[in-house]
Amino acid sequence: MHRLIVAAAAALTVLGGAASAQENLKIGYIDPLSGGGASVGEGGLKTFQYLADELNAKGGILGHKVEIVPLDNKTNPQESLVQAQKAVDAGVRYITQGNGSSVGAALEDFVTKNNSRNPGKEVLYFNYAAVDPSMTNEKCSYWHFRWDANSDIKMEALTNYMKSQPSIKKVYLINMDYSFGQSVRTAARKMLGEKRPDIQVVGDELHPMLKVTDFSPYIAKIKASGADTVVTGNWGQDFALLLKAAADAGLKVNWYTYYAGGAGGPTAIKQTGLENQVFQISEGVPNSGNKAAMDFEKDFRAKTGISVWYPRAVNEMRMFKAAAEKANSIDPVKVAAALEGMKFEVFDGGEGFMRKDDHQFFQPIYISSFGSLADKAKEPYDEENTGWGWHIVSKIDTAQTMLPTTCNMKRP
Amino acid sequence: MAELIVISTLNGVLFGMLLFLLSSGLTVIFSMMGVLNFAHASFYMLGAFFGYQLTRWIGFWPALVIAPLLVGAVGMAVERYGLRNTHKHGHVAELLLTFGLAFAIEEIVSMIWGKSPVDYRVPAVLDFPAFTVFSTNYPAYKIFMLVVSVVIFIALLVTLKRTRVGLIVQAALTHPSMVGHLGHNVGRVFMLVFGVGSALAGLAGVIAGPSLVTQSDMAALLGPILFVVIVFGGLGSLPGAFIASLLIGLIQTFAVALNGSLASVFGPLDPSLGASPLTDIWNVTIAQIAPILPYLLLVLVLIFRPMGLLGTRES
Amino acid sequence: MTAAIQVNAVEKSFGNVRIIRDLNLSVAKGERHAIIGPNGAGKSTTFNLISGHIKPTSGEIRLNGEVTSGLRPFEINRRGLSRSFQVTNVFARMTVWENVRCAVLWATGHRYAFWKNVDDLPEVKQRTAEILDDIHLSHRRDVPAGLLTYAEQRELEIGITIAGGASVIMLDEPTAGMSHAETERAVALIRRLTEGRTLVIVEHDMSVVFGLADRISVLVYGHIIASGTPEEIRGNPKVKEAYLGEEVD
Amino acid sequence: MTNAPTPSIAAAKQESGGALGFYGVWLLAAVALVVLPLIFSSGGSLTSFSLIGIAIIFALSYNILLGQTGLLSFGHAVQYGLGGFLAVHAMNAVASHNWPIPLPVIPLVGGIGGLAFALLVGWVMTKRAGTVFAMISLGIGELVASSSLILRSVFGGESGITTDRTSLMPMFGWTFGPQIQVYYLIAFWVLVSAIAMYALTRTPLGRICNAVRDNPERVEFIGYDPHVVRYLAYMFAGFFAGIAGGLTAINFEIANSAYLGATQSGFVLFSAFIGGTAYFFGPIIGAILVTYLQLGLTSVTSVWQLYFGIIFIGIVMFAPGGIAGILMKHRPLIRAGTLGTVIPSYLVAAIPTLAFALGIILTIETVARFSGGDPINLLGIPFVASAPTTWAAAAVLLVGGFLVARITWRGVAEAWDRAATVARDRGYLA
Repeated sequence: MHRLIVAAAAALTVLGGAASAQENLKIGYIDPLSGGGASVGEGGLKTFQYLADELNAKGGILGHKVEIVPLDNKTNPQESLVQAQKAVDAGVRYITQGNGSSVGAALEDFVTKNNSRNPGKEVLYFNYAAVDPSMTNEKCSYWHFRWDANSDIKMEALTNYMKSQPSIKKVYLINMDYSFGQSVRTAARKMLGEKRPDIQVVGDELHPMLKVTDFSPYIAKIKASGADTVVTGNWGQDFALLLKAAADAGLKVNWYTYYAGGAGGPTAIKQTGLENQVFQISEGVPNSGNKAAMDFEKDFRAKTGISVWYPRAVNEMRMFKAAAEKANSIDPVKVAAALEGMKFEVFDGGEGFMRKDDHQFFQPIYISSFGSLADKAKEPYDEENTGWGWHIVSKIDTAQTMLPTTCNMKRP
Repeated sequence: MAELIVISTLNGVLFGMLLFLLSSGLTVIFSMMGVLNFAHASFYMLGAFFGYQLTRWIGFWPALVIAPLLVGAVGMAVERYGLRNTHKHGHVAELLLTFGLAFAIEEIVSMIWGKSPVDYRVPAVLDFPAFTVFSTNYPAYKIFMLVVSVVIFIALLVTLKRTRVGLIVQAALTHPSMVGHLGHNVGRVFMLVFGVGSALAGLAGVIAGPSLVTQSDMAALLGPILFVVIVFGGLGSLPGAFIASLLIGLIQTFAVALNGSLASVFGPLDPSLGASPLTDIWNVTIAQIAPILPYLLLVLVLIFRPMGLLGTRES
Repeated sequence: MTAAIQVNAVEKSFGNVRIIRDLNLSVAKGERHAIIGPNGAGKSTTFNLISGHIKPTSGEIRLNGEVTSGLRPFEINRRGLSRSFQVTNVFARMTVWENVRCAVLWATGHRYAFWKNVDDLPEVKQRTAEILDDIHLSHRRDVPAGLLTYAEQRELEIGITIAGGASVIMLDEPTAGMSHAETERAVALIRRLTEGRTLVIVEHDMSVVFGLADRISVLVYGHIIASGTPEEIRGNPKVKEAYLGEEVD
Repeated sequence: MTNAPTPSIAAAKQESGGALGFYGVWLLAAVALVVLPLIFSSGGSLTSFSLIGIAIIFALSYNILLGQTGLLSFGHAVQYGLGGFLAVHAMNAVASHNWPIPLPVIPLVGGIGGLAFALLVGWVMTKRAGTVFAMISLGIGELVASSSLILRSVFGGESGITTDRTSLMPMFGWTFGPQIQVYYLIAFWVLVSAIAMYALTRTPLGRICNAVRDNPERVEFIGYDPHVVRYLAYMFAGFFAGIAGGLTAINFEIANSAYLGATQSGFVLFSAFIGGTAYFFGPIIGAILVTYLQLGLTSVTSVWQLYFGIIFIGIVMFAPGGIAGILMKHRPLIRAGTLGTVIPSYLVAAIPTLAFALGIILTIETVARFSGGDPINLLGIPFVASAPTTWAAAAVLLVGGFLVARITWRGVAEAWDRAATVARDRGYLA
C-alpha cells in the first residue's frame, strides 16, 4: 500500500508540473497472485507484462508508457474490491481481470457504481477471461468490455461443430457446481437439443468445485451411462483429475472441453494417452499457421517460459491502443466510446468486433484437438514439454458465433 | 448399476481406510495429550510431498519407508520443541499452536513445490488394471493402497494389545487422568505417540499422493473431515474412529454415485413458485451435497448423541 | 422438623465398582456435622453426590425436605446448598474481589443481567466487602486469585462458598495442608462464618473434627458405620475397630 | 486455559479509578475517529480505515467468546457472514419498497441476523466448551459455508448478492456514495459497538463469563449454569459479528459465500489472539495490525500468509498474552519506576533480534523467489535469490542472529527479574 501511496503522490507532483506525456498509463491487473489460483494469475501477469513491454517498445499508447500494476485478489470478490479501490485511489483508471466470474461480476458492479458516483474519475474494466454470460446480458455495464467469448458463445460454436459429427450419439455433461459450470450445462442441453435432437444427453452432472480428489465414482457413472462423448467446462485440477480417473478406469470417449489446455491439463491428457480425443474450444491456437501469431508465440515462449494461453489478452491490449489512438485520448470515457462497435484484426487472423449492444467481443473461434505433432515445421509448438500439441480441427467464423443479447445498455 | 455398487464400495472402503490411518493417530494424540492436532492433515500433506520428492530422487519403494519416518521426525520435533513448551499455557494454546502450524506448513509447501498439483505418479510396477468389473477397470495401485492400509491397521492392533506402550496408550484412552501417573517417562511417551501418529499420517500421504491429487491445499481439504470422523466416532474411541472412517468413506463415495433429488422423487415443483430456498433444496442432487454430508452428520450426532458413536465421555 | 440433608439408601457405582453402598445420613438444621473415615472411604464421593456433582445410581437425597438427587449442581446451589473443594478451585485469573463478587451475584438476584453495571450495585459491593473482611483478604482484594498463597486460597475458597448465603455449607477438607497456626485461624473462621447455618465438613485433622462438630458420621467403604456425638463416636467399638483405634489416642 | 495470571490488576484499579478517565478514553477515541480522515485524506487510507474499523468490531465480538468466556471458535465468520447477507437483502428490500429506513440502521439488521443464527444453533453448540466446542464450531462453519453455495436464491452462489447503498433514502443529505461518508458510518458503529461490548464486560453477565472461562465447574456451585452463560455469550458475539458483517456489506455492497468461510474465521482468530485476548483493547490492536499487514504485505511479498503463520506461532509460544499482554506487563514496572532497569537490555537485544528476523525474512524470500521473481529488497539492499552471496547472508543473519540474540534474551530476562523484584517490593506487582 505504501508503495502505491508513494507512487500516487509522485504522480500528483508530476501532474502539478506539465509533462503529462511522461505519465505512465497504469493498468491494474487484479487476479490471484497468492492462494489456490496463483499459478493461473501468475501466467496472466506475465502475459500482460509482456504485452506492455511490446507496446512500450513501440512508444507506448499516445506517448504514455504502459505499466501493469499487479494486485493480488486471492480469487476473492471482496478482496478484489479492496484491490480495485486501492488502485483507483492511486490513480489507476483501467483495470483488467479474468479469473473467476464471481470476481468479474463484483468488479463490473464496482466500476458501474464508481463511475456514477465519481464523475470525472471513471474507470474501465477490461475483462479477458470471466465468461459468465450474465455479464454482457442482464448485468451488462457500459464500463465493462469483454474480449473472451462468453460461455454461451463458446457453446454455440462448439455445438455448431458437434452437429456436423454424426458419430456423436450419447453425450454426458459433467461440470463444476458454480455459475460457469451451470451455464455450460444449460447452454449445452438447449443448443444440442436444437441442433441435434437425435443426440441423447445420458448424464448431466454437477460436482463440487475444486473439492473432489478422486473422480472415479463419476467415471463409473459415465461408463455406466454408455456415453460416447463428454462435454465439460472443468478447469484446473478438476479437469486433470477427471482425466486421470478416466484413464485409470479405461474410459475411452471423446472429450469436448473449454479449458483442457490450462496448467496441468496437457500433462494429464498425455498421461492418459487420449490422443486426438480431447478437444478444446478457444479463440486462438499456438499452431494456427498465422505467421505473425506464430512469431509472437516463439518470442513469447522464449521470454516468459509459458505458451500464449490468452490470445484474447493480446487482442485486448492492441485494441486498447487502437481505440486510444482513435479517440486521441487516454481518458476512459473517450476510450470507451471509441471501443464501442470497433472492428479489429485479431491475433490469429480474421476480423473481430466489439458489439455495441453489450460490449462483447466477437471473433473467430477454433476447435482444436491434442495429440502428437506430425509436421514439426508446420506445427512447432507442443505444450508442457509433452511433445504433444494442439492442432486445429475446425474454425468457426465470427458470424457463426453470434448470439443475441438481453443487455439493456445504460449509456452515460 | 451393479458395477457402480462394486466400484463405489471398493472406493468407499479405500477412502475410509485412508481416513482411519489419519484419524487413529489423531484420536490417540487427543486422548493422551488432550491436544486436538490441527496440523495432523498437514502431516498427511507433508507425507505426500516428501513421497513425491523422494520418489523422484530414489524411487517409490524407498520413499514409501523413508517419507513416513521423516514426517514422524517432524512430528516429534513439533512435540518436543513446540507443544511441550506451550503445554504450560493450556490446551487452547496448544490447539492454536497446531492451527498456526497447519497454516505455516501449507505456505511452506506451496512455497517450495508451488500451488499447482505436482506430477506424483503411480509407480510403473503397479500401473495396470488389477481387474475389470463389467468393463470398468480397477487400478492395481488402489488395491495396493487398500492392502497397505489393512496391514497398518493390523499392525496397530497388535501394537496396542501386545506392547507396553500400547497398553499405556490403551489405558490413557479410557482413563485420561492415568497419563499423569506415567512418571518421568511421560515426555518420551508423548513424543513417541506424536511421532507415530504423524508418521501414520505421513504414510497415508505417501500412498494417497499418486492416486489422489498432491497439492498444497490437500491438507485444508481433508482436515475438517478428520475432525468430523473423530467426533462422530466418539472422542477417544479407536473402534469408533474406525467405524466412523469407513462410514464416512462409504457415504461420501455412494452419495456421488446417486442422482436422486427431492425433485426426482416427488416430481418438480410448480414453476410458478419461482426461485426460493425451497426450490434450491428441492432440485439439489445427493451428489451435489456429498461434500457437506459429513458436516451434516456431525451436527446430527452432536444433537442426538453428543458423545459420538462409541464414545464414553463427553469431552 | 425436616432435616437439612437427608440421604436415603444411596448407591453409587463406577462400572462394576460400588463406591457407595446403602448410604444413609441425616443432618439436622443448624448442626455442624463432620464426616470422617479412612482414605478412599468415599467421603469426597458423598460430597459430590449431595452437591449434585455426580448423580447417584440409586437412592434419594433431600435438601430441606426437597428431593435434589438428579438435579444439576447449580439447581441445588440455588436451593441453598454451597460447597467448597478439596483441591483449591477458585477463579484463577480474576481478582480476589471478583471471585467473591461472582459468588454473591446470583443470591442478590442479578443472575445473568447484562443491562446493569456490576460496579454500581450497592448491595453486591457491600456484601462482597463484608465477606472479604470476614476472610481477612481485604488487603489482597486486587490480587489475582492464582497469585495468592496456599492458605489465602483456602480462605478465599471458604469465602466463595459462603458468599451466596446458602443455608447449608459443605466444606471438603478446608484445612488440608495448612500449618498448625493457619489451621487454628481457619477453624475460628469457619466457626464464625457458619454460625446459624448447617455445616457439613470432611476433615482428616481429628482435633478440628472434635473441636468443631456437633455430630460425626464415620464412613468406611462407602457405608456409614456410625453416627453420633463426638462422645458417642469416641466410645463406639465398631468405629474404634475400623478406624479410630489406630489414629486417635 | 491458564494464561499468565497477571491480568485485571489494572482493570480493578481502573474500576475504582474514577469515571473521568473512563469517559476520557472513549471521548479521545471518538475525536480520533473524527479527525483521522482529515489528517490522512487520501482515498487509500480511507479504504484502509474503513476496513480496520470493521475488523475491530469483528475481533472484539470474537473476544467475547475467546477472551471473556474461554470459547475457542473456528467458525465465527458464520455469524459475520449471515449478518452481511441479511444486511444486503435488507438493503435491497428497503430500496425496492422505498421504505423510509436510512442506511445507518442497516448494520443493526446485520446484528439481528448474527443474533438469530446464534439463537438457533447456539444452545446445541455451547453445551460443551474447550476442544469440543472448537470442533463443533468448525463443523458448523464448514456446513454453512458449503450450504451457502447450494441455497443460491438466498446466497447468490459464488458471485453473491449485490446491492446499492445509495439507493436507500439519504440521511442529513448524505447518500453514502462517497467513501468518506461510509467511513463515518463505520466509525460511528465502531464507537457504539466498542462501548457496548466494553460495557458488557462490566455487567454481572460479563463477570460470570470470566468465571466460566476460568473455572466452569466451580461456577455451577455458585448458582450459575455455565451452559446458559456460554449460550448468552455466544449470542452477544453473534450479534456484534453480525454488525461487522452488515458494515462489510455496506462497504463493499456485496455479500458472497467467502464471507462465511474458514479464511474469514481464521482471520478474526489471528486478530484477536495476536492483539491479546486477556485485555479488552487487545483485539483492537490485533485488528489494526492484522488488517494493515494484510493490506500492506500483499503488495510486498507473495508469501505474506507465511509471515502471518510465523507471527502467530511466535505469539502462541512466547507471548500468549498477545501484544496487549506484552504492553501490560510493563505497567507495574512503570508504576514502580523500574522500567529504566529493562530498557537498556531491550536496546541491547534489539539489534541481534532484528538481525535474526531479517535472516528469517531473507531465507523465506530466497526460497520463495528461487525459481524467479524480483530481487529481494531488504532495507534498501537488493538481494538476488539465486546468488550464493544471498544464501550466505541469510545463513549468517539467521544463525548468527539467533546465537547472539539468545544471549541478549537472557539479559532481558535477568533485567526483568530485577525490575520485577523491585516492583514487587514496592507493592505494584503481586
